Amino acid sequence: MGLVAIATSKILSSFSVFLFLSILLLAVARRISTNVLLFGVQSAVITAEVFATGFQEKLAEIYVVAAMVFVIKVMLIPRAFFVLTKKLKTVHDVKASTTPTQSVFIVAFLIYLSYAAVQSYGQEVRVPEDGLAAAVALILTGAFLMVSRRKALMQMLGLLVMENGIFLAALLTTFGMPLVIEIGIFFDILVGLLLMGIFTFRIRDTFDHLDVSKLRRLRG
Amino acid sequence: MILLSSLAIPLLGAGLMLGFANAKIATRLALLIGAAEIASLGAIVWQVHIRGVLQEGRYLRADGLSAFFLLSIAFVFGLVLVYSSGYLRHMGEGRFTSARWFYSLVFLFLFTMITVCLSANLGLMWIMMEGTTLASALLVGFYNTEGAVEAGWKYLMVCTVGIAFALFGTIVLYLAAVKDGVKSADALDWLSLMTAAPRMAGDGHLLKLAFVFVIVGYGTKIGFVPMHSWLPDAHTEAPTPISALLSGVLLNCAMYALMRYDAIISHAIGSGFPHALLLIFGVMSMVVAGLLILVQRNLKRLMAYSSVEHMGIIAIGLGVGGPLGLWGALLHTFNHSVAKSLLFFSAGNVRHNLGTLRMDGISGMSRTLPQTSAALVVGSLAIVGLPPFGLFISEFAILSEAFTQARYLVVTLFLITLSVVFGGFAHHLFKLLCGQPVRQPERSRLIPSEYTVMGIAAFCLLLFGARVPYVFRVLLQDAMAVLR
Amino acid sequence: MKLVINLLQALMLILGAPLVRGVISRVKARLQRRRGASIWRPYSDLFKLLRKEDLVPPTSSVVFRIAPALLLGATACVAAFVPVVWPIGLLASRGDLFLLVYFLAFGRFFLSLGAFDGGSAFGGMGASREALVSSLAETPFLLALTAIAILASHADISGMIGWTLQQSFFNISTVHILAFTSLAMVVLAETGRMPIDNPTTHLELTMIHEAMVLEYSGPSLALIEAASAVKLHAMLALLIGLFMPWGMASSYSGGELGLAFIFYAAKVAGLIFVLALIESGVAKLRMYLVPDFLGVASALSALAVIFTMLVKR
Amino acid sequence: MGNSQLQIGMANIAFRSLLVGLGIVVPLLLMANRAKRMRRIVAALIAVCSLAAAMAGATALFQHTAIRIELSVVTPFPFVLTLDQLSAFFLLLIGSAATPVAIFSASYFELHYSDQLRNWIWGFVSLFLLSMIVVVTASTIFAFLFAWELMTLVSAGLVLMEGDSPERSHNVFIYLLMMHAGAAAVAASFFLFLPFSHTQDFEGIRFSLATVPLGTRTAIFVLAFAGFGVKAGIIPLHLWLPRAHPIAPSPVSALMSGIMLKTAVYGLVRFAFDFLGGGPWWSGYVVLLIAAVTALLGILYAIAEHDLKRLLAYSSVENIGIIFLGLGTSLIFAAHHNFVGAALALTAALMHAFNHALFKSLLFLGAGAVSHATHTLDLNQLGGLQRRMPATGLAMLVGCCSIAGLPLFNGFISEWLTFRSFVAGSTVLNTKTQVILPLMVGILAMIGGLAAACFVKVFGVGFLGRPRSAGAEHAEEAPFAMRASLSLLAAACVCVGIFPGILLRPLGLVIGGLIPAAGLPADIVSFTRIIPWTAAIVLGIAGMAVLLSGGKRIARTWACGLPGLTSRMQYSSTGFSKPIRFVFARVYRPERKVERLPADQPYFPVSVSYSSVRTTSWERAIYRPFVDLFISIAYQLRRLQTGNIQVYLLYIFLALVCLLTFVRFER
Repeated sequence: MGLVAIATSKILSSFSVFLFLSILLLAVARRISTNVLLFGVQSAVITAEVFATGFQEKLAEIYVVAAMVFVIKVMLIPRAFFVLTKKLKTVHDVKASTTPTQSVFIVAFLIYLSYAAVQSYGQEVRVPEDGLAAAVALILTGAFLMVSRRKALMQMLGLLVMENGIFLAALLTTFGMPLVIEIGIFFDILVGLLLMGIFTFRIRDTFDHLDVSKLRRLRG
Repeated sequence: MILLSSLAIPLLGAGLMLGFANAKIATRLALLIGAAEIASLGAIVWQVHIRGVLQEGRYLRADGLSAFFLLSIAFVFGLVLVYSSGYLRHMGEGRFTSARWFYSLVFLFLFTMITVCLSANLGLMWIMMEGTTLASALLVGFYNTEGAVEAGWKYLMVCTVGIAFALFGTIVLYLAAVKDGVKSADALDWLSLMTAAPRMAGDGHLLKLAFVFVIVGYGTKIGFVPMHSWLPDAHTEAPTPISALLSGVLLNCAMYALMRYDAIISHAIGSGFPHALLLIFGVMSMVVAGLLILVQRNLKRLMAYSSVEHMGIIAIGLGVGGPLGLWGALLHTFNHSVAKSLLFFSAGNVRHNLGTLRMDGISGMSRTLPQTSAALVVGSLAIVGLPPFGLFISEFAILSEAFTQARYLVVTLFLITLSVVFGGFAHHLFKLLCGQPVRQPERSRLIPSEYTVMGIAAFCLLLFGARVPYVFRVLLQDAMAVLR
Repeated sequence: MKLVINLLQALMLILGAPLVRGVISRVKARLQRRRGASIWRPYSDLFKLLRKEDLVPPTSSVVFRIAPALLLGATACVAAFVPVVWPIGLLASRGDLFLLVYFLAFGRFFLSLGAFDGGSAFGGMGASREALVSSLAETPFLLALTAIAILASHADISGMIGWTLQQSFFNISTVHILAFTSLAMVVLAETGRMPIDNPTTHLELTMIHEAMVLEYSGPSLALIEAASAVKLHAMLALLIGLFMPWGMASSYSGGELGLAFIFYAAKVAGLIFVLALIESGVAKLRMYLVPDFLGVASALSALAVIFTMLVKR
Repeated sequence: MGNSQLQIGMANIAFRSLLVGLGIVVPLLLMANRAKRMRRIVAALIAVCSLAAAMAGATALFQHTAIRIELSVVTPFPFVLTLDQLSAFFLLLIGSAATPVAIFSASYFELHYSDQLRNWIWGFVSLFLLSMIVVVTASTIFAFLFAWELMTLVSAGLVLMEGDSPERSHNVFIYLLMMHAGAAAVAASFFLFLPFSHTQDFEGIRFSLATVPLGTRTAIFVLAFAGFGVKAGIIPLHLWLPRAHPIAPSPVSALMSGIMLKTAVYGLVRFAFDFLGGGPWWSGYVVLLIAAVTALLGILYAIAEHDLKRLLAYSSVENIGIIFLGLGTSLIFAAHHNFVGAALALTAALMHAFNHALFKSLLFLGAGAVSHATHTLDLNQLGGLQRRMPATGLAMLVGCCSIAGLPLFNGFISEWLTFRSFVAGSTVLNTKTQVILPLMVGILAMIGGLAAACFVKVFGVGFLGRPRSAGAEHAEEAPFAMRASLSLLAAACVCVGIFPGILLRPLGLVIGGLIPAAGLPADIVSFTRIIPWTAAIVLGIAGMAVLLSGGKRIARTWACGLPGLTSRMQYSSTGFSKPIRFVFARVYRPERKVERLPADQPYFPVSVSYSSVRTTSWERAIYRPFVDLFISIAYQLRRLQTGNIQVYLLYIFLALVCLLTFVRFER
């Protein structure tokens, strides 16, 4: 079984690199479908990381979590997105309010920021710093996506990326919360996405566009 | 058992309602279920008062604090239910917009909020808090108009993002607890956290981190400035009973969650840091909202901002702490929800009868809608904190505590804002009530259901202005005892 | 005994008043190279008026009737405050400067009301001008008296006079000079003499006091005339008492009292002469120059008050 | 001793019963709405309660043991009423002014308002009285503030009873807003004691004084002065007064001007003398200065008015100024430890408060009677009322004499006391005081002169001469109840004016309680004894003269030989005040407009219209900029609420980042 062990250690040492990569790609990606794909990949990396942790720490319930992550975030959600885009018959552009170059630089800065942020906390919670940094970077990038992409769908995606980050942070620092809670959280995410889907339809029907920055009737 | 029943009733009710297409029957049924729910909540409060703490499994617990909030939920919910029985009298059978959908979503909403108050586990509390957003988002977008959809989307997104931070804060707290040797199974249980708090003093800045995330997260739900942006939109576009529920119950639930966290952190590292944050957010919310009240044009929006302002007042009460401050803050949550419901109800009547909420389009209401105007006046006098109404008492308590602790900056801003808010309300009210009426209402007098709820609310405000009833005094004592 | 003397000097002040008027007009006449009427003329005027019947405007009310009587009463009350030959007036030992000034105001108040009750244009005009003059004259009047009162550390008239009596004529202070000047100016304004008001005119553009009494006739007019005469006399007596009281009797002996009376007569004569000089020498001020005149008086009196501080050191 | 016990008992019973009596009015009205008899009962009840208040005050005034009523069992915060001597004095004031007002209202309201409205008004009036009584007797912070706010609310409600035209509601709005701000200041000045007293009871506050640092004391004094100053209407905080008082129903204006303003005086005395024992050394001078400005400008504004009630409102400003002159002087004396002088000045202030309560209620009620008879309050429309409503006219004459400060009327006594305290200032061993106080004599003298002129105008133009309008032409005497209450008040004015002792002696007791080791100087007391003598002289001679002047004959007024003297030829109110307005043009900065028609031939005009409006406005000078500032800030904030959800999210993230950096660097 040495092979698995080696794989595990490799994953644990290198998954953050993949995550940073996915983030940078998210920054430049112009098509919604690309973004969704990248999100799927990202989730896959996280799934692998979860498995690895579970294997290393010999925690049975983490496998369950990993399975859920895989099913929901790698398979279900991306597919749901594709269906949604098809049904909404919307143009595929994400309507970024920053040029790809700016986005890349911003995201790079965010990554640096997250390193700076976790430096102090890293040693005292005894986890690999770049892992934690990756988690924080995910959160920040998610926020960045929500603020800078004007398509409703992209905001949902940004939220999901953020959630990935939070989940990852939880996993790294505490090897996951109690199972019941995790399940509840996942449930919430699913329902939330469902509702957002409904609202995207309503927005499309009432305004026949999906540009959230144009929803400015209520102000002051 | 009784806890479970109080959760089961609304849940089953929500399911059951969908089966009844006929609006009349649905309304009757809803009233029935509501009565049962209120009864069971009352039973819980009674039990808590007798036996102290009720525990149900690992995840449900009711103590003095939850009892107090359950009582106010039950009260406001009862008012809302009766009011909406009249409010929905002419609502068509749309795809989602129909009496049965309305009621089933309302019960779902109620279920999540009650669970928030009953959950012993912070994780569960978070889940249910997110649940409240999800359950009420559809209600906010209920009318499916442009404004409703926009408001619903903003509500959903903003709150979900905020709540996500609260989750992160919860995780950090969990981490700190686990680090300091709390069993990971109990590391989210509020009681064990409270007992373990003194041990966690070592991880001061982890806890601070946790609290920052939590206050931003739940603060979004509470409507602290600058996270309040969703609040006016949602309150304005939602159906009136829902607006009342949002600002009368939901905000209080979020405040309740924040209180729980605040208690833990204060036990661990002393109340200096969390209370400072509470004061900052409280004063900010109060001042900003108070000023914004001056320049509102929409009646419900005005009231929404006043909700923000009052959440600020409550936060200040918690922030100054002390026996009187806490007492005032808790009492204020109740007073505010009653007064605000009264105001929203009258605003609902205004929209029904005059077909608009834009205040520049309304005048001479005191002639055309005498009863509604009376309700509006009473509610406004109460909400700006004048005697002989309840909010005067709670604000008096908070102020005197703040002065006793010589927090002069806070009280200065507090008093100035009170005057500004008073000016705003008086200005708008005079424009609404005085002068010559522009358009005739469809019905100048109230229907019995509205009459009853408004009467009850007004009477309750008056009563609390003169004297806090025995039940409440006891409950307040229990609640404060829990937080100490 | 004491009471009798006090009563006597009060009566003397009141009954001698028309004589003073007569003398003034006589002296003025002489200064203007006229022979002038007899000095007893005012008495006969009064009796004539008293014998006539009272003409009352149809619009007037009871106020029109009682106003002159109250005016006379108040003025007589003032007269009772002012000592003549004996430093302690009938009420002077307790009645203080404020009461004195305010009784004058009392009379003026009712006279103005009476003027209004005539229902013509003149009464109101006179009342309005009188209101301006008097409200501006109050300040210097009271301030000047206050200055003396502060020096004497007595607020009652006889106390003030008693204090001045103890001073010798030669170490009289700047305060006295300032106060006297302003008080003299005030007296001119109060009693409606030149240059504030012309007691002899009947040209409505210029008159103040005469405009107010225009509607009055017969006994009412007599009362008013008598009152103004008493007022003038009392004012002169007040000036004398406050600023040149030397020679007043210090015991009840008849000789001393007689001497004091002669002194008093001399002083009054002097003042009358000065007054007559002014009246025939000075032209009447335009209405809106009166505030400046009284402003000067106020400034002087204020200075007097301020200087008391230095004097008391 | 037993006697005093008995008296305490009586006062106690009277006090409690009047509280109950006023309390049950509203329930009564709710029980029997629309029933005429019930309203009669209510009116009687209110009158009796006011009388009881006067009684209770009068008896408690002589007792050194205070009466306590504890209601804390009901309320969430301690709610205690204490009837010590100061409170007793003001209770007496309220009672003696409110009784006639109640009698007057009994007929006024019946004649002027619809059934439903009447019930509201009676209810509000009772609550108004109750709240004012509680204000002057409260002895805990909670009780005071509760009643204080209630007083404002109820009075505003009463003003709105008259109608809700836009400008009226705007005036009420200004009233409410300023009152609220003032109440906030008052509340703050109370609460500032808390860190040191740790109790909300006045007793505790009193005892904690020693521990209060100087800075806090100063803050407390300034806040209290501002807060109560708003209620009292000192310039420049007077903005609401000439707006709110004239538009209320006349009896309510009487209550507001006569009594409500005095609660502010009470509050300031309570703070300055009872709690703080005389504020910082400069406080007296500040109060004196502001009071002088207030009185002078107040009377100047009053003289320029020709609407009777607005004029009376401005003259209230003036009288408040006179009261505060006394207070300021007393503070100055206290600061120099000259307690006799302080007692004298405080006596003057309190006495003037009482007198003003009497004659201002009298004048406002008279104005009510006039408007009832003539349906106008514009002096230029009145005239000749003395013949048509002799009783009312006589009462008004007494009121005018009193407020003008003529001897033999009560107004003079208090002004005289003020004068005397100024003169006494020369005995203080302090250069500032020796100069400033005596000079104040001049200021007050001018104020007195102007006041006399102002009220000559009121009575002369309003009641004498020929009627200037049909309304005045056909005026009829007021109904009995009105006349009765008017003559009651007039009698009180004359009585106090001729026998000041009846008020001075009890006042001495009150002052003794506030300023230790001080009685009134001897010559003051002796002085008051000669007033009756002077009265005898004046009236005796006047009476003789009237008897002496024999028969009269009615003859047409001389019109320079022209026929037909019309009422339009009389001097109008505007004309009367013209010279004074001319002299004080700097104060008014009048904007004159003369229109001649037809314009082309100015020397043979058909009609000439003249108008002159005051352009100086405190509102524009002070309040507008202040309000505009708030509004503009609000609009700036409004712009932050862009409506773009991405910006909203950004706000959240920014808030988070700020806090995180804060935590990062705070460790």
